[in-house]
This record gives sequence, structure tokens and C-alpha cells, in this order.
Amino acid sequence: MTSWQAFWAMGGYGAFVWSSYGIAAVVLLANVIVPLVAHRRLKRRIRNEEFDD
Amino acid sequence: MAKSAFMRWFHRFGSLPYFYGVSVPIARALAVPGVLLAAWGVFAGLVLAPADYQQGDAFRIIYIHVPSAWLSMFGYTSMAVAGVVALVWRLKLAEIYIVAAAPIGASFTFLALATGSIWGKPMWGTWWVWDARLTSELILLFLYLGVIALHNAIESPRTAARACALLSVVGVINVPIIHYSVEWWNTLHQGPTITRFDRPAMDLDMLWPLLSAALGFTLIFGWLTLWGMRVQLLWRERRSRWVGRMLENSR
Amino acid sequence: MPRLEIDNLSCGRGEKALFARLDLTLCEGEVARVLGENGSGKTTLLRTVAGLYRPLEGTIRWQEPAGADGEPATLHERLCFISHDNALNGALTPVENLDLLMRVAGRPASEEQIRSILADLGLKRIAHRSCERLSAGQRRRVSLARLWLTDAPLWLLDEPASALDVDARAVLCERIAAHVRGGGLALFTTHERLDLPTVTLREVTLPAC
Amino acid sequence: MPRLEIDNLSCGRGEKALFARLDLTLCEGEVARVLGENGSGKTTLLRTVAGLYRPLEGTIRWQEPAGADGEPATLHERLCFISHDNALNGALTPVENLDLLMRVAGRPASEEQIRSILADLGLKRIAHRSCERLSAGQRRRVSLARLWLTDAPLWLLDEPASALDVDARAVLCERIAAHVRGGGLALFTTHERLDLPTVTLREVTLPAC
Amino acid sequence: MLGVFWAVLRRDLLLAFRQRGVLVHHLLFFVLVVALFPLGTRAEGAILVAVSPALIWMAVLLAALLSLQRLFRPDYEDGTLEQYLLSPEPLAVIALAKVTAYWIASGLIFVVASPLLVLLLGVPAHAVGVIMLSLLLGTPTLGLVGGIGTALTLSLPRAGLLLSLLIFPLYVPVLIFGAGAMQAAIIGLPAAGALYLLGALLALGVTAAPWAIAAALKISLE
Amino acid sequence: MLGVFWAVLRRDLLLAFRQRGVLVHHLLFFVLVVALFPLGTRAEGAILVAVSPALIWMAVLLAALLSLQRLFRPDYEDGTLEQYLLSPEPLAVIALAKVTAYWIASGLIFVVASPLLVLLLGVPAHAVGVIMLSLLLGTPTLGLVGGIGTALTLSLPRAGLLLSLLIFPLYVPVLIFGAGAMQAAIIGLPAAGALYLLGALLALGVTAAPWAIAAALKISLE
Ligand code: HEM
Ligand SMILES: Nc1ncnc2c1ncn2[C@@H]1O[C@H](COP(=O)(O)OP(=O)(O)OP(=O)(O)O)[C@@H](O)[C@H]1O
Ligand SMILES: Nc1ncnc2c1ncn2[C@@H]1O[C@H](COP(=O)(O)OP(=O)(O)OP(=O)(O)O)[C@@H](O)[C@H]1O
Ligand SMILES: [Mg+2]
Ligand SMILES: [Mg+2]
Repeated sequence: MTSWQAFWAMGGYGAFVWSSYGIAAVVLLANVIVPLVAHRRLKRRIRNEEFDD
Repeated sequence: MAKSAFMRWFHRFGSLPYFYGVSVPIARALAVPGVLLAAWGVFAGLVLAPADYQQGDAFRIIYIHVPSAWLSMFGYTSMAVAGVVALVWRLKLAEIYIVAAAPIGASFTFLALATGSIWGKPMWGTWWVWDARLTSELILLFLYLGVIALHNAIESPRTAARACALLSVVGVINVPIIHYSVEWWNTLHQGPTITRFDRPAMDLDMLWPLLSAALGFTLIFGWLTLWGMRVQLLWRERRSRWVGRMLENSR
Repeated sequence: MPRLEIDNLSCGRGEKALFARLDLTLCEGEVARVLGENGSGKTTLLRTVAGLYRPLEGTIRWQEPAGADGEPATLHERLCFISHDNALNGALTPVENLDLLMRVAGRPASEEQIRSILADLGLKRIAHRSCERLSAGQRRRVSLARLWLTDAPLWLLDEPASALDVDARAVLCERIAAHVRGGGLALFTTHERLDLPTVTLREVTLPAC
Repeated sequence: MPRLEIDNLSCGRGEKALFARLDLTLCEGEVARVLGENGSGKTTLLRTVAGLYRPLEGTIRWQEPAGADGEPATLHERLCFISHDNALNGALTPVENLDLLMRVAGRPASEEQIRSILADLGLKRIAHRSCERLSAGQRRRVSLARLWLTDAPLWLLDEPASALDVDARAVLCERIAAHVRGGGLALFTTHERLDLPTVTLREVTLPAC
Repeated sequence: MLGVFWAVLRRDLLLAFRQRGVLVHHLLFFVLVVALFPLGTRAEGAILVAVSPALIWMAVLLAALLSLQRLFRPDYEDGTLEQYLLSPEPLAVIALAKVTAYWIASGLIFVVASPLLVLLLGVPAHAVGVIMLSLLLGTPTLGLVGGIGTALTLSLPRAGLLLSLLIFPLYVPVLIFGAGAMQAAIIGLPAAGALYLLGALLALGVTAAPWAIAAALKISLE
Repeated sequence: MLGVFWAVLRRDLLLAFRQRGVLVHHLLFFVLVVALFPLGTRAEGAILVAVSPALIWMAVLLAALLSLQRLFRPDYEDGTLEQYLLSPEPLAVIALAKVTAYWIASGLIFVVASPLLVLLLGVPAHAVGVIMLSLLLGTPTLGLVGGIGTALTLSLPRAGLLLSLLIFPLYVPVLIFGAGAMQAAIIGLPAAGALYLLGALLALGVTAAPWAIAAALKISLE
């Protein structure tokens, strides 16, 4: 149990280390999700031919 | 003979429907090892590597910071190369690559800046200083944003992509400045420790996870960019017959 | 009975008069065409009448019986001026541009009205495309659409038919004729032949300079 | 014997073709008039031939026997293009503007030449006035003066007669006729009637869009 | 009258937002000016804090200058402006609408972005409120005053620099009080005096500038 | 080829000098930026000297930005630019001529005026030579690089701020080495290294930028 606590604490630098990894995870995940969603939406729009002019 | 075979491959790969088709297996081939390598690197860096004798556990930010920083530079350089191809050979795929890579590269640049300043707080006692390395990395972010903004601003997609190609080529001059900034000016940021391949000044237990993470993130970069390219391609070719047919078939 | 009275008018750019002592009275249902070589001052005359330039001499008066509120109407409130320039912003669509122009002219038009007029003028497909992506003639047509949206009695048209194709010209002529039949006034310049058979046309010829 | 060969040409703005599979061969002394409604692609065709736009498909070739140096001439070296825009800077005088334009076109003209042409076109009094202080028709005349200064065999004229008065139009027609008699080629668009009695005119009609 | 005001305001905002990312550009310009300065000096923290009011206001002034140049020019060139002049509604109302739209699309963003930037420059957090307030009161005045200059130089084809010449001196009071308020806030002195003066300038600007702009436009078009 | 170069150069210079007082405007803009900054800070002499390289270079960059916006736009709008594109001569030569004319009418004036300004800011006299040299080597590069940005944004009606976003990052090397040379000169260190690098950037710019500008113009007009 203490080893887990030590792991999270990171020798007192926990906040710094984990926020770094957190930001990285969020940014990467966003980069995965955005194109997938855009791709799906675009395909639907092309099928329905929803364009201007 | 070899050349003509190469050219045939080049043209076939340049064909948009062909590329759209093969991009799926290629993306998969990048994603799986990429995620595995990155995950192992991060795991090993967080758990297996010993704490640094000076920085303690804070140094573990390196496994995000350094790959992001490298990729920010690599990404822009690759866009410049693609820019040359797009301008000289008018290869549509190269244009699309630039447009797709810019946001991904900007993301990694942002990560390098964010993790760097988080790391800076415990190490240097401040989130941000206006030194050469940090500022030039910030400028790199602006270069990326410039490409994105230019692309958004110009309505005709072809013109927009070609303008971005030219801008990437011109802007690449900043990349060496970032790299050499630590040598040309005395900065807070530390000098090259890993990229001196003759004698890496780093414990091997710390080094291997870093290299693994870096390679993994590079593959992930390729994977994400490929997806961006697919979206761009579909948007640009939305009126073409092959897109219509493909969507019919996949219904 | 509205009337435009031009009295002893001298106009010019700078100090020198381009023409002097011009008299013209335009009553309900009358149209005058301004003739003259390139550079003789047709545009200057129209812009002076509109109030954009100050005349060197003479007066321009709009006469109209006072309305219900007892206030006599000013020329500005009675005017529709189509100049050489189309007054279209390239980043806006025809519908948006016309909406603004009509509001500024004090004669707001609903979007449906605008769209139906544009459709009548053969511009249905481009009613929502940004104006910078229109051809020269399409832009002119959009600008002229104001003539269908306005109920202003006095029209000043500076080369309205420039860049128009043959069909569009015929439509324009019809509109002018209808305006006149309804008791409107118009003063226009053109180098092209415009067929206005039903209209009695007055001609004002400016001297060569 | 110079020749312009247009082969299976498709043009458009953006991805969509405005017209497709256009074939046209223009030989020495031939003139073609491009007809079509507003927005049918006349300007696009002329600009594509000039090389300002890339064709969606097809080829445009300039054929000419190789000169003394054995190099075949390119289209750029043989071209005089008058577009909708006059290419005149408002702060410069007609003489200065024309001087630059002719040099850029690779056909420098002396100041006397320019002044005498301007005088012929009835612009003597304004040859040294800045262009922003000219009327619309005067500006168009200045821009057209290039046709008297150039010896380029291929002319591309986009609505050359716009804003011109009747006299100026006649002068322009004469110049086109003389060019053709001298073996020149021309491709032009216009919505006005231009009288070219001595010229055998080919007509290219673009489909309505 | 109000109808025309809203119509012009809405149209100009539409234009600003349609030219995609115009807001972001304003922001980035601001960041760039503030970021490049330290790069040129390699100055330490204390100096940066000392010059930060001047730097921030300089960035605001220059951004205003860059974008004000085009406040009336597109309308002038495409002929819309003469339609404004021919309108039965007062021209001053239209002028006010245009300046308001301009300010919403550019001034406001500075106000919102300033906290981040001043913190990056090392300014103490307790000064942020006053800094935002001073920008909120100062930036509309810049638009109003700049509008007069732009209108006056409209018929000149290359007015960029002449414009800066005309309106920079007029910007000086705003700069002095605005930077003064910031400075006071940074070193912990009361800033109310400077803020009141900024407010007074704004009140004066809103009442007088539209008429001046209208007069200038009429002069320029004749 | 040389004929066209001279013709375009002469014409653009003629335009610059005809628009009365354009030189004076450039100069006054420079003076204003340098003069307003101390107004905003109330900083003492030592700080001013420390930030003076950044200030001078900032003024140069911003003036470049303001005037570069209109490097190609008038020609684009009146149709002259398409005549350039149709010329049998290489477009890069015309581009180089335009940038050269631009530099003579604006960059050179900074070089000439700088001694007075830096002395006013309190910079020691022995540094003046290096400062002038750094401006002489740096300002043409700004014109060349800025020309690329302007050409790229030509088809956009309101590119002012986007332009600055595009070219400010590209100005960074010039800014760093230019301000570095000044800084070194002020504190009495050798500045040759930074000057060499400025020269190298200029050489690179002169050889590569005209082609890039030509390509950008073609892209924008298509
Ligand atoms: C916002 C702050 C920071 C930024 C923008 C930044 C940026 C960068 C960049 C761009 C690189 C790649 C350089 C190259 O390969 O040429 C890099 C590498 C590196 N950074 Fe940072 N950094 C920041 C803060 C830090 C901090 C606080 C530390 C640790 C105390 C650090 C440690 C490292 C290390 C060890 C490398 C690898 C050096 C090598 O061998 O090339 N960085 N950083
Ligand atoms: N920049 C642009 N982007 C997209 N489409 C455009 C653009 N410019 C013009 N178009 C469209 O291309 C078509 C052809 O335009 P073009 O200017 O060639 O017509 P045109 O035949 O010259 O017409 P006109 O008689 O009005 O001059 C028009 O339908 C127009 O809407
Ligand atoms: N801004 C100006 N300053 C001084 N003179 C001008 C200005 N604009 C035009 N002029 C001159 O005033 C005269 C009349 O110009 P105007 O535009 O009224 O002519 P126009 O009859 O409309 O000619 P066009 O048939 O060419 O349109 C012309 O000789 C012109 O040279
Ligand atoms: Mg006229
Ligand atoms: Mg046309």
C-alpha cells in the first residue's frame, strides 16, 4: 500500500509529474478522437449531399 | 528499370483512391507498435527507471517532454519536406500531408511547452523565463498556428494548401535555431545530453525507456497524421465519383 | 406631385466647371438620359444631384407635397443611386449585402423578398455564395436588384447596363419602364443602346470638353 | 505561321467545370468572339488561355516557326492581355503607367510614342494627369492604348469596350481590324455590338450554366 | 435610427467572424508583440515587470493601428460608403456602429487575454483587476479616436503611416493614463484617479467622435 | 531582364516619393514608437538603455509590418500584378525590384535615422556604428521575408493581423541577431559574430526570397 502511495507521491513531485502526464493524455486523446468524429460526420454529410452551392 | 518501377509506385501511391484505401492498414500498422512502444516507455520510465540523483522523481517528466519536443521539430521539418514535394511536383498527397500534420505538430509543440514549464517550476523555480530555447519553441508554436490560420483563411482548398506548403518551407529556418539555441546563448535550459551519440550522458536504465517512448510517439504521430489526411482527402474529393461510389459500397 | 428641379447648375471636379447653366425639370413619370463623351461629366452630374458633390453654382431641389406629418421630404429619403461601383462586400453573400443596403437606404426588405427577387433575376443558385466569387455581370445584377426592392421615386443610374448580357439588359429596361409607369422619375447615363419603347425619353447632352 | 491551338479544354473555378471539351484553332488573321451569358465562363476562358488559371483538362498550345535563334516562342512572349481591370495605378499618369506596362510586357515604348498614341485617342490633355482623376471611360481608353503600342500577335480582350463612348468604340474596332489585316490573332468577349465589317468573325458560344 | 445601428453592427460583426479566426489573430498578435520584446533584450524579470505597462499598451496601440487602417477602406473601395452617405439616417450613427463592431471584434479580446500575458511577464496577481479595467476603459477610446484618423486619410491610397502620425499623438493621453493605472496597481498604489480620467476620455469620445468621423467621411468623399 | 528590374524599381520609387512625405512618415513612426515607450514606463535611464535594442528593433519590425501590407495589394487590386505574371521576364526579378524599392523608401531611412534615436535613449556613442551596420544588414531581410508573407495573404481582403502572425516568427532570427549585435556593442563586447550571421541571413534572403515571393504570388492569383 505504501508503495502505491510513494508511487503517486513521486518523491514530492507528484503534482508536477502527474499533471504533465495528464495533459499529454488529454491532448493525445483529443487528437485521436477529433479526426475520427470528423471523418464520420463528413461521410454522413457527403451521403446526404449537404453542401453549399 | 528500378527507377521506372519506383516511379510507377510513386504514381500509384499518388493516386488518391488508392491511398485512401491503403491508408487504413498502414494506420493500423503504425498505431499498434506505436502505442505499445510508447506505453512501455512510459511504464518503464515511471516505474522501472531509478530516480535521478539530482532531480529526484521530477525527472520522469522527461518521457513526455523530450519526445514531444523532438516531434515538434521533426513534425515541422517533415512538413517542409512535403512542402517542397508539393510545390515542385504538385503532388496532392504532399499538400494534404501538410494540412493534416500541422495540428498534430502544434499539439506536440504545446505539450513540449506545457510539460517543460511544469518541469521548470520545481527545477528552476519559475514556470517561464524568456530564454532562447523556450522562446524559440514558442515561436515554433506560432509557426504551426500560422500554417493552420493561413489554411483556414483561404477559401479555395487548393490555393490554401499550396500557400501552406510555401510557408512551411520558408519557416523551417527556425528549427535549427531551436536546436542550437542552447549552444549559442547561455540559457537555463540544459544542453544536449541525449543527442550526443558518442557518449550519452545518461544512465542506460533511463535512456532505453526514453528512446522507446520517442519512437512510439513518432509512430503515433504518423498514425494521427494519416487519419487527418483521410479526412482532408475526403473533404477535398467530396464531389468526385470515386468517393460517391465508395460510400455507396460501404453502405 | 413630386418633381426634381435643377436650376442653372454648374458642376466640376476642382475649380473648373465641366458644364454650366444646366436647367432640367423632371416631373412624375419622366426619364432623362444624360449623353456625352467620355469625361464630359455625366458621372459628376449624377453624383452632384445625389448630393455627394457640391455644385459649383446653381441649385437642385426636390419638390413634393408635405406628407401626413407635415414635414417635406428631403431628396435623400426619395433616392435610389446606383453608381459605377456595385457597393457589394466580397465576403458577404448577395442576400446579406442587399439586406444591409436596403436597411441603410431606409427601406428594409425581408429575406424572402430579397431571395425571390434574386431568383427572378436568374441568380438563385448564387444567392448564398460570397460576392467575390461572382462574375462581373453577376455582381452588377445583384447590385441592380435594389431597383426591384426599393420604392424610392427618384432613380439615379450611372451606366446601369455595364457588364450585363443581352437578357439582363432587357429585364432592366422593363423595370425602368414599369417604374416610370408607376409615376417614378429617373436620370441615367449609358453608352449602350437601351430599348425603352414605351417611355418618353428626354435627353440631356453635355458638351464635349 | 503562328497558330493558337486549344484542345479539349475544360475550365472552371474550383473543382467544377464551367465548360468542357472546347476545341478551337485560331490561325493568322483570325478573330474569335466568345459569347455567353453572365457567369458562363468567358473571363475564365480568357484567363486560362493567358496562363493565369490552370485548365482542369486539355491543352493550350502556341505554334510558331522557330525564330532566328532556333528557340520556339512561348505564348507569354506573344501575348497582349486586356482584362476587366485596367492595370493603371491611380497615383501615376497615363504616360508613366503605359511606360511600365510596355516594359513589363517586354515591348518598351518611348515616351514620344506613348504621347502620340494618347493624343490620337483624344487623351492629349490628360496624358500627365494622375489616373485616379480620370473618368471611367478615360481610364479604359488609356488601358486600351496598349493595343496601339504592342506588336504582339495574340490579343486577348475581356470586354474591351466597357465604359467607352461611341467614338472610342469605333476607333477600337478599326484597330482590331488593322491588327487582323496584319496577320494578328484575337480572342475577345463583349456584350456590346462591335462593328467589325471587314473581319471574318468566328463565334465561340459557351453553354449557359 | 436604431435599426440602422443594429444592421451595420451586425453586418460588421458578421464580416469579422466570417473571416475565420480573426479573433484568434488579434490575440496572437498581442502575444507575439509581448513575446518578441523579451527576446530582443534578454532582460531579467525586474526590468520586464517595470516596462510591462508600456509593453502591453504598445501592443494594444499597434494592434489598433494595424486593424483600424481597414475600418472604412473596404467600404470606400466597393462603394458601400457612398451608400452610407446617402442614407436618410444620420451618418454618425453608422459610424458609431462601425466603431462598436470593430471594438467588439478586437478591443474586447485584449481585455480578456491580458491577465494571462501580464502574469507571464511576471506582474503580481493583485494588479490584474486594475489592468483589465484600464484596458476595458481605454480600448474603445482608441477605436473612436482612430476612426477619425482613418476617415480623414481615406482618400489617400497609402495612408498607413500618415494615419499613425495623426492618431498616435491623440493616443498619448490614453497611453499615459492607461499605463499610469497599471503602474500604480503594480507597485500597490491606488489607481482610481487614472481610471476616472480614462472613463472621462471614453465619455468624451463616445459623444463627440461619431460626429467627427461623419464629418471626416464627408470631407474625404467629396 | 535588367531592363524590367530598373523599370519596376524606378516606378515604385516614383510612387513612394510622389505620395508626398512617405519618407517623413516612416521616420516619424519610428520616432513615435521610440518616444512613446518611455512615456508609458517612467523608467530610468539604465533600464531604457538595457531595453533600447529591443525597442529599436521592435519599431523597425512594426513599421515594416505596417508598410509591407501594401507592398503588392495596390498592384493586385488594379490588375497590374496580373500583367507582371504575364510578363516574359521572370517574376522573381520583378519581385526583387519591388522589395528593393520598398527597402530604399523605408528601410534605409531607419538606418540613417538610428544614430539620433539611440543617442536620445542614452546609448553610448561608441555603439552607434555597430547599430547602424546591424540595421543596414537586417532591414533588407525583413523586406524580403515580409514580401513572402504579403504575397501569400494577397487574396485575403483583411490580412493585416494574419500577416503579422505569419511573418513575425520568421523575423525572429533577424531580431535575435540584430538586437544581439546592438547589445554586444552597448556593453562593449565584439559584435562581429552576430553581424556575420545577419549578413548570412541577408545573402540567403536575396537568393531565395524572390523565388519564394514569385511562387507565392502565383499561388495567390490562381
Ligand atoms: C517551457 C519550458 C521548456 C521548453 C519549451 C523546452 C523545450 C525543449 C526542446 C525544444 C527540446 C529539444 C531540443 C533538441 O532536441 O534540439 C528539449 C529537450 C530537452 N529538455 Fe526541455 N524545454 C523546457 C523545459 C525543460 C526543463 C525544465 C528541463 C529539465 C530541467 C528540460 C530538459 C530537457 C532535456 C533533458 C532535453 C533533451 C536534451 C537533448 O539531449 O537534446 N526542459 N526541450
Ligand atoms: N473566385 C471565384 N471562385 C469561384 N467561382 C467563381 C469565381 N469567380 C467567378 N466564379 C464563377 O465562375 C463562373 C464564370 O465566371 P466568369 O467571370 O468567367 O464569367 P463571365 O462569362 O466572364 O461572366 P460576365 O459576363 O459576367 O463577365 C461564374 O458562374 C462565377 O460565379
Ligand atoms: N477626382 C477627380 N479630380 C479631378 N478631375 C476629375 C476627377 N474625376 C474625374 N475628373 C475629370 O472630370 C471629368 C468628368 O468626369 P466624369 O467621371 O464625370 O465623366 P463621365 O462623363 O462620367 O465619363 P465616362 O463616360 O468616362 O464615365 C473628366 O474629364 C475627368 O477627367
Ligand atoms: Mg462615368
Ligand atoms: Mg467576365
